[in-house]
Amino acid sequence: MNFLDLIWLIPLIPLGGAAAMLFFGRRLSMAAIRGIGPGTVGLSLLLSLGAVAQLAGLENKSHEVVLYKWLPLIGADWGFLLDPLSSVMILVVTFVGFLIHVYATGYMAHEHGPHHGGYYRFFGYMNLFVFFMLTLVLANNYPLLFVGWEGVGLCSYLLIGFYFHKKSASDAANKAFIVNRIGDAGFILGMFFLWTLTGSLRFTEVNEALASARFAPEAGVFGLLSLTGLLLFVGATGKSAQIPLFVWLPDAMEGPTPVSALIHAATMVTAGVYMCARSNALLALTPETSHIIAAVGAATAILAASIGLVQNDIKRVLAYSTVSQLGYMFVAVGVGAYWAAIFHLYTHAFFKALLFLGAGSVIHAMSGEQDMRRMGGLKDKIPVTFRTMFVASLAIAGIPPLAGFFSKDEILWQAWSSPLGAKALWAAGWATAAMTAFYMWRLMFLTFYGEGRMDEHTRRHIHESPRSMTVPLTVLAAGSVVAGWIGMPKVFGESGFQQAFEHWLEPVFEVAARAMHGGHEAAHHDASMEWALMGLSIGAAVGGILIARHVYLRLKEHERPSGGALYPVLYNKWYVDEAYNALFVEGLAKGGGGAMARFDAAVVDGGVNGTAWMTRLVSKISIWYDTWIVDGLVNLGAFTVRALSFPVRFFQTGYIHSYALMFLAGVLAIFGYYWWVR
Amino acid sequence: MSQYYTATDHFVLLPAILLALFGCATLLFDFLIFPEAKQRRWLLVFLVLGEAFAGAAFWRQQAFLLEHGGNLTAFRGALVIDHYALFFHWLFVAATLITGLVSYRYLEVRDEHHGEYYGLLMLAQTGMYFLASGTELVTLFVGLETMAITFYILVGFLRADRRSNEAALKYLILGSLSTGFLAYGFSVLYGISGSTRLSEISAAVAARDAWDPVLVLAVGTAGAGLLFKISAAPFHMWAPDAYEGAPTMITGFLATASKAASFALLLRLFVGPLGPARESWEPLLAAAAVLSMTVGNLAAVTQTNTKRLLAYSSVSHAGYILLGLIAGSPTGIKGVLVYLLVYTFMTLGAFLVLTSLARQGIAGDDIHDLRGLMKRAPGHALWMLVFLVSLAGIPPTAGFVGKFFIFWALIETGHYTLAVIGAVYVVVAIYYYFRMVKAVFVEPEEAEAGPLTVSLGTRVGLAVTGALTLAVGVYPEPVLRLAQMSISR
Amino acid sequence: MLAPITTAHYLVLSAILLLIGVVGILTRRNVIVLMMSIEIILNAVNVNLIAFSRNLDQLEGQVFAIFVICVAVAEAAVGLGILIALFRNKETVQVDEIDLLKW
Amino acid sequence: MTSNLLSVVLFTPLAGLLVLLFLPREKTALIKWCANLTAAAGFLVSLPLLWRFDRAADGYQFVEKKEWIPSLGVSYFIGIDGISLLLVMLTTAMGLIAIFYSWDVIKTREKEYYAMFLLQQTGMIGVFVSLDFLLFYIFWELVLVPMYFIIGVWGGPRKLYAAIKFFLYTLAGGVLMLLGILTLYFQYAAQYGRYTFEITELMKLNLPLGMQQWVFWAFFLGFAIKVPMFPFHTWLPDAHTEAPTAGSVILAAVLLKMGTYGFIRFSLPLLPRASTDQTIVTVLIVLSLTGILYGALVSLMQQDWKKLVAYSSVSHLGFCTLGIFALNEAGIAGSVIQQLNHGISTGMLFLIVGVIYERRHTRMIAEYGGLAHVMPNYAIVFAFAMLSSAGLPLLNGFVGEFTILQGAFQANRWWAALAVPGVVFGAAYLLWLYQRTMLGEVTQEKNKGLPDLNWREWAVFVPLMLWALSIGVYPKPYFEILEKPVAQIVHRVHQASASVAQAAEPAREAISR
Amino acid sequence: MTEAIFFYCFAALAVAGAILTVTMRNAVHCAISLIASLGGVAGLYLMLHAEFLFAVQIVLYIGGIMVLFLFVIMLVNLEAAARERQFHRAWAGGVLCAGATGAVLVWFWSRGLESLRLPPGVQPTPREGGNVESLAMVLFRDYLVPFELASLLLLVAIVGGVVMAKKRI
Repeated sequence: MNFLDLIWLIPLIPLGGAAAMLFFGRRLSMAAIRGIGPGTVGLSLLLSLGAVAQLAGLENKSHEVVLYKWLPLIGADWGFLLDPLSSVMILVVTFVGFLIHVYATGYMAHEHGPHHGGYYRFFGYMNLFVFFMLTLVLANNYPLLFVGWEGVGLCSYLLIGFYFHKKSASDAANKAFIVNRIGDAGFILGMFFLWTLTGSLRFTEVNEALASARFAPEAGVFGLLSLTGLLLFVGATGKSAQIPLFVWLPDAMEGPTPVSALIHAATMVTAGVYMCARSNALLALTPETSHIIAAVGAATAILAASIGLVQNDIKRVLAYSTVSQLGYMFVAVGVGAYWAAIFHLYTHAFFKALLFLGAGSVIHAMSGEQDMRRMGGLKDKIPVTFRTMFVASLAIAGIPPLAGFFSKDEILWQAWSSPLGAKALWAAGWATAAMTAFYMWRLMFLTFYGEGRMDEHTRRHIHESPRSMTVPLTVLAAGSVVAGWIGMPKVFGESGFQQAFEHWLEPVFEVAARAMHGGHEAAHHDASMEWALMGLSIGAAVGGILIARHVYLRLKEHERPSGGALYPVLYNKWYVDEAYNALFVEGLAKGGGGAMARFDAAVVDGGVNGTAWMTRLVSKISIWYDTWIVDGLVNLGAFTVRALSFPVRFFQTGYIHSYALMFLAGVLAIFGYYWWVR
Repeated sequence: MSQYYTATDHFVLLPAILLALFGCATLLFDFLIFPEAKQRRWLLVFLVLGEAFAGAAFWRQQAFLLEHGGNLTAFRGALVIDHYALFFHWLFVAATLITGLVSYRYLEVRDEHHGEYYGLLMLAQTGMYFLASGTELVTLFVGLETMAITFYILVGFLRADRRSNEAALKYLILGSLSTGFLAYGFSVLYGISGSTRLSEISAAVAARDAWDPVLVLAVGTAGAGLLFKISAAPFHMWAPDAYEGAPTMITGFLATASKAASFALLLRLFVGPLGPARESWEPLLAAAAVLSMTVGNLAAVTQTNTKRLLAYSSVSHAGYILLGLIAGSPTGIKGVLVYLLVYTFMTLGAFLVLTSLARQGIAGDDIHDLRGLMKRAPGHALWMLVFLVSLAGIPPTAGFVGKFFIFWALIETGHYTLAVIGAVYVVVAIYYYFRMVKAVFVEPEEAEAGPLTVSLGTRVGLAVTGALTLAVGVYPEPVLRLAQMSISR
Repeated sequence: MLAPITTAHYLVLSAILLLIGVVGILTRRNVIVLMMSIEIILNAVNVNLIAFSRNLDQLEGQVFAIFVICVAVAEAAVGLGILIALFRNKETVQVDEIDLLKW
Repeated sequence: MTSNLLSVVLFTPLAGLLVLLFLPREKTALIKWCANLTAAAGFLVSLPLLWRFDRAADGYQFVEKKEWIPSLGVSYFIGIDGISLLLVMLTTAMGLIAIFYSWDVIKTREKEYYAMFLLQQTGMIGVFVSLDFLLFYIFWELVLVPMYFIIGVWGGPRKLYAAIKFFLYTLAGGVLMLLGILTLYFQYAAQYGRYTFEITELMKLNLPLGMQQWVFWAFFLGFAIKVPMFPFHTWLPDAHTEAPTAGSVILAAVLLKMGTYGFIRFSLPLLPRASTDQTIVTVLIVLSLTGILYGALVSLMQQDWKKLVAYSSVSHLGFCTLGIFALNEAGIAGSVIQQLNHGISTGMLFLIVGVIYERRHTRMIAEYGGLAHVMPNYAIVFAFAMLSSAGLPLLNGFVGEFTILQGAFQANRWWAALAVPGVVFGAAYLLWLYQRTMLGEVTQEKNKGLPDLNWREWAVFVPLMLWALSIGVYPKPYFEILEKPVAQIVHRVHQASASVAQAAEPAREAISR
Repeated sequence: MTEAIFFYCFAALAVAGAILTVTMRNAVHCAISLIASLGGVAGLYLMLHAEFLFAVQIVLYIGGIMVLFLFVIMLVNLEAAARERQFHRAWAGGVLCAGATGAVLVWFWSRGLESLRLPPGVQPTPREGGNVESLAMVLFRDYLVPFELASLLLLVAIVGGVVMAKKRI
């Protein structure tokens, strides 16, 4: 059976599930939904495995299936491309997706009920998401990728706003969608540029064109290619929550925890990274843009991590951690280590999904409590959750030999050594690593160690989650341990297995590699330096953990360092939202005058609503213009006609005299005219 | 004797004779045998017969012309029968018939139903006959006066109604004033040409410079008189008052037949003898046309009396028709004829609907009287819609065809500005016509509104005018042919 | 001493008469006087016509004048009739009191 | 093709109207049946056009030509190409839906109501099939009257103001357009010695640029007011807001398209040099872009649900005109498809407003909130319509917008760059509307226990949703239908401008030397 | 010479009568002075060798119309009217306007006179049968139509007078 020609089924199966549940969900039994939801994803997983296995058999390592022409004028087909890159992505998506679906069957159980059809709705959306995500990663051209891109955005909108009766939820949903739209604007323009430059939007053709001699690397100049790359990256910043568009992700935690795990940690948010990796041939030609990407990535990483240090909402900590890890990936992209970016994406999928699911399990146990300050001492009460999260925390902190260590270390090393790299980038990465270790273990200690700080009622109800939830945790934990072993640094010795990941992806990035050849080789001569850096990063991780342990385990509440002036800054997320407020709201409020009051509602929270507020102010003005100028003129015309009507009629006095006078005036006018002309 | 009254003369004059005879017969029989108002309906028979015979006579003339081509002059060039004249004759026949047929119910309601009415209608038509066919100043003058005086009487026919008296008086005095000026102009024309025949006058005029002072005197005074008759601004002041006071159907007759006849004369003069002087009078007429459209449309916008409203609108229509004459090209003249034709039918129709609104002691000429007409009489309402839409000049109704020609002629002759002005005023016109539409269809019914006073005549008249208004709009070909034929000499 | 009388004199005279008639119409309030003024105007026209016919040594002008007189007569008759009808309803002959119809 | 299928399509509604007129006004059920059957028939007879239409053929198909007013050179000359085909199908389909929806919405003066609708159907189809300019104009004006009544009689509180405003605006444009038409008419006579209104003939004219520009502006007024383009748009919100639901549906779905269609069918091919003229194109583009952003911004602020949708139309139509005056295949094809999409999506949105209006009799957004709890199906349909209007991929809106943007980008990168924010705002105001009406808790007591969609409403929405989805997923056939005619128009336009360029060439050399 | 004297006398009579007509307070006086004016004009006709018209003027106008006028004046009692203000408020405007018209007329005449080739008093060609008969020839040969039409006009006038004036028809 040839799976390669069936790859179009991989996204379609979940779509079927989604359709089934959204249309007939109300008639389906809970069991049926439990079956369909994860079932369809599992099926896609199997198909993907089969397909990837067969792909390994091909020597050109890429296979396309074109269903039909979709947008003829721009040459966008409804076609799928399976190559190493997309194969990694589909495996991650289907595998993690499958586990999270299984987990959700348990987690969302209480959503089921006659009046509140949340359960089928949830799985419907989730399956729909999987469909779009798979379309995104399997697409063989940018427009189709964009279909998935928008689709996942839609699903994220639907799922963030899942509890739509909560204002905060629907606000967050809107925020997410609109911020993403801003990114998309850049993406669309980027596509058009790419299209005009290369004459196609099909990945293979685009890469060929870029590889051809027509395009020289724009070293030191910011030309069209660089602009194109930048525009695409703008799209990525929207999806992958980078500066300046990251504000939506923390709010997105309004959604159910499995959603956070699947969409806002493992898969969707990494779409930006994937897209940049897809465009590697382009980015390789545009060092300027690459620098910008790396810088933004590093900045985001540090910023988010520092915010993560002090958050008390368990899910928010993880959210900021996600943002910062994404920053990592973009650093990798920026320095041209695309495979490293994908590698980190892949490992991150495991442990971050695990962390979220674990957090979900904790929240489940704490009957909805999310504030870590009211937790503690859960270690024995929910052992499975504890152990799995323990592993995950080690992994994300970068403790060898867990998955996180290898991917993160590779990125750091590339930041240091790649021709596009820079010591500063490395430093940023290193600092982030330390902070990551600290806030993750702060989370662990606050949650699981010490004595419980929750009230009696909750304490009594604490219980381990059902197996439907714990099993996925365990599997993911295992993943977090071993996932990294296929991407070891060459200094660990080279073998088909140890660098399997890099080799597997090579064909995809060879164009890029050719564009900036020599980078890797040059770096690897200096093994000792690599060892040293490795040591430093391990040190950072361990140090972070130990500090966290000291502060949150040894010291009592009051003894803990306040963090001085920095604490409020961090706690208030560097005042970014407030900054947006100040920029868009306060500034305009001065101009906007009294209108301010009306829009308080719209101003409550920063960034996007701020912009929204600004736009509404503008539109307010334009409405005024509409009614008073445009319409005004017309009505003025009508008014003048009416107004003129009366004087004209006023001549009609009803007196024969005035009529005769008018007659004579007419005669005079006639002769006057002649007299005047002659 | 025969040399004074040849067979040709007879053939040409016959319709007028018939009309006059039947008119007198009506008067006579009215005195003799119809003491009761109800019975006087029978006098309609005379009207119909008269028109039938006259029509037959016209038909024979038309047939003759079609056969032999050219045209028939009689009485040493005092009268002429050409397609141009016949076009108007047919118009008059139709207008008079319709007016007569639909009037009786109205007159009975206003209890002023007298036989003289029908007689006068026909005598008025006789006057019009000479206006359309006359080619000699005296004939034209006397014809014009015959028509005018008849109209003074008809306007004042509701003797018990003060508004009617007043209208008649105003119309008479102002009319006479204009007649004075017209006559003065004619006298000057006679002075410079030494003859009253248009052919010789045109020779004399052609011999003179367009800006010759004496010629200017003639054109100025006579022009003023004529513009008065077609109620073009600034000589329109009589129109709204006369229209409002007159019996509604007479208003219709006045607005259509009288206007058409006066235009017949206007064209005969300005295209014929005064043609050579075009450069001097064209700007004047243009000014008058623009002024008419302005005054008519603007004044109508806020008018609440439907008859006055239509009066003002007729002023603006006069402006449009003048535009055709200003363009002067064959298209333009054709446009004038077509416009007059469609204008006649749609205006008559509109007044016809208003007529049926009259109730005991109520003229029914306020815009409120139209309210809820759709409920009271859907048939009337729909026809009214047709007429108003046509008056507004929206396709596919006859009104559009007329405006189309005018605009076409203007653009053809490069009068772009005039065309744009005309176009803009079309929009203004929509505004007030649709105030009536609004009243008819949208606004709620008046509480005390009784049933309409509808008669067989009204139904027939409505059917005819409405059908024609629509038909000409949808398939104007025959009318265009007719118009084409009329201007081909 | 006195210049020979030419048609010009008659034309001027007629102009003056016309003028007076117009003044009458424009200034008097009495309907009857208005009608008389009209008669004056028509007379002015007649003077014109006769003068011309004399000058051209023709008779058409005189004929025309006859018809003008006819018209004047007819107008006077009808006008007076209308006046009576009006007077029956509204006891006035002052034209500026006759203003039911306006605007 | 000598079949007179097209005439059948054109006059079916009229025939139904005649039957309708003879039905007694009391028998409302009978009248409704008559109207619905006629509309259905109208739709069915238009279906054969689809499969008998030859996508490969150049020029017009189903052409019929009969003398009508020979002495003016006016003929009954109809025929369609791909562009008209799509719009005719849209007209028949939306007509059926609108009439069907009105079944138990309109409870007063049904006879007149349906009569007006059928008359309007004929008028609109006529506009799209006429190949004779005067015939076109007649249908164009004919459409006004029924719409005036539909708004003025069955409309909302300020219906009279809205109706007359609609009428005056569009008529003013129309009359000036007529002057433009006559100018062409006369010029043709001057050059070829005979009078005709057939656009196929008029295309042979080559006029000096100056005159083309004047005529273009005359046409522009007619079309731009109808579209409506930015400064002329103010009649639209009023008309839409006051019109009865079905009225707004037809108004949005079909009537506005008459303007854009006019640009494509007449302005571009008949006045190629004017429509490639730099200043004119710039002005048109600037207006379109303004319209896009302006409409979006204004709709952000609306408190009135229906007005919001109305203003969104201004924005969408801005995209259409932008595409047209990109003057390339992608732009024009995209524009036509977007016109179709706008018909479907905005039609749906208006129907959605209508559904809730029938239940609550208010359009104020503040009156609602949390409806998704009460009317889940309604919420789903609304979400669908919203997304298709916001241009989400896989739904119709995206195909049109994306192709238009592509065309604009080809023509000038900045145009696309400036138009793209429109997409963002598009999402913004719709999502915000959705949040305020559907999401959150049910605030108003009155909103509790509103009935969800009934079968008739389902029957109206489902086909539209399917249509939207089909265009989004498989737009190929539409592009195929449009390929030929669009190519011809573009070719014609650029040929003309090229000839001008050649004329200008020597001059440029002279300068360069 | 004598002709001139006569002319000025008649002209003076006509003008004076006319002026009085439009200025007298009592309508009867107006009528009388109108008669005078018409008489003056009649005299001028005589000087212009239009004897027939002279007769018509005297008989028809002065004998017919003026009587009619007087009847009406008697019918509608004018004491009230006579006691009222005679001139319209805006009379000045009227006079001004009329004056302007007159000025214009004279101005144009003065400019155009010579183009009319008006020789001083030529003797009329003596026609056999004198003015009346020759006039009759013209009237009944060339102007037959208007003549017949005029009869119709008068008929209309009669009917109109009756219809308007009679209380109950």
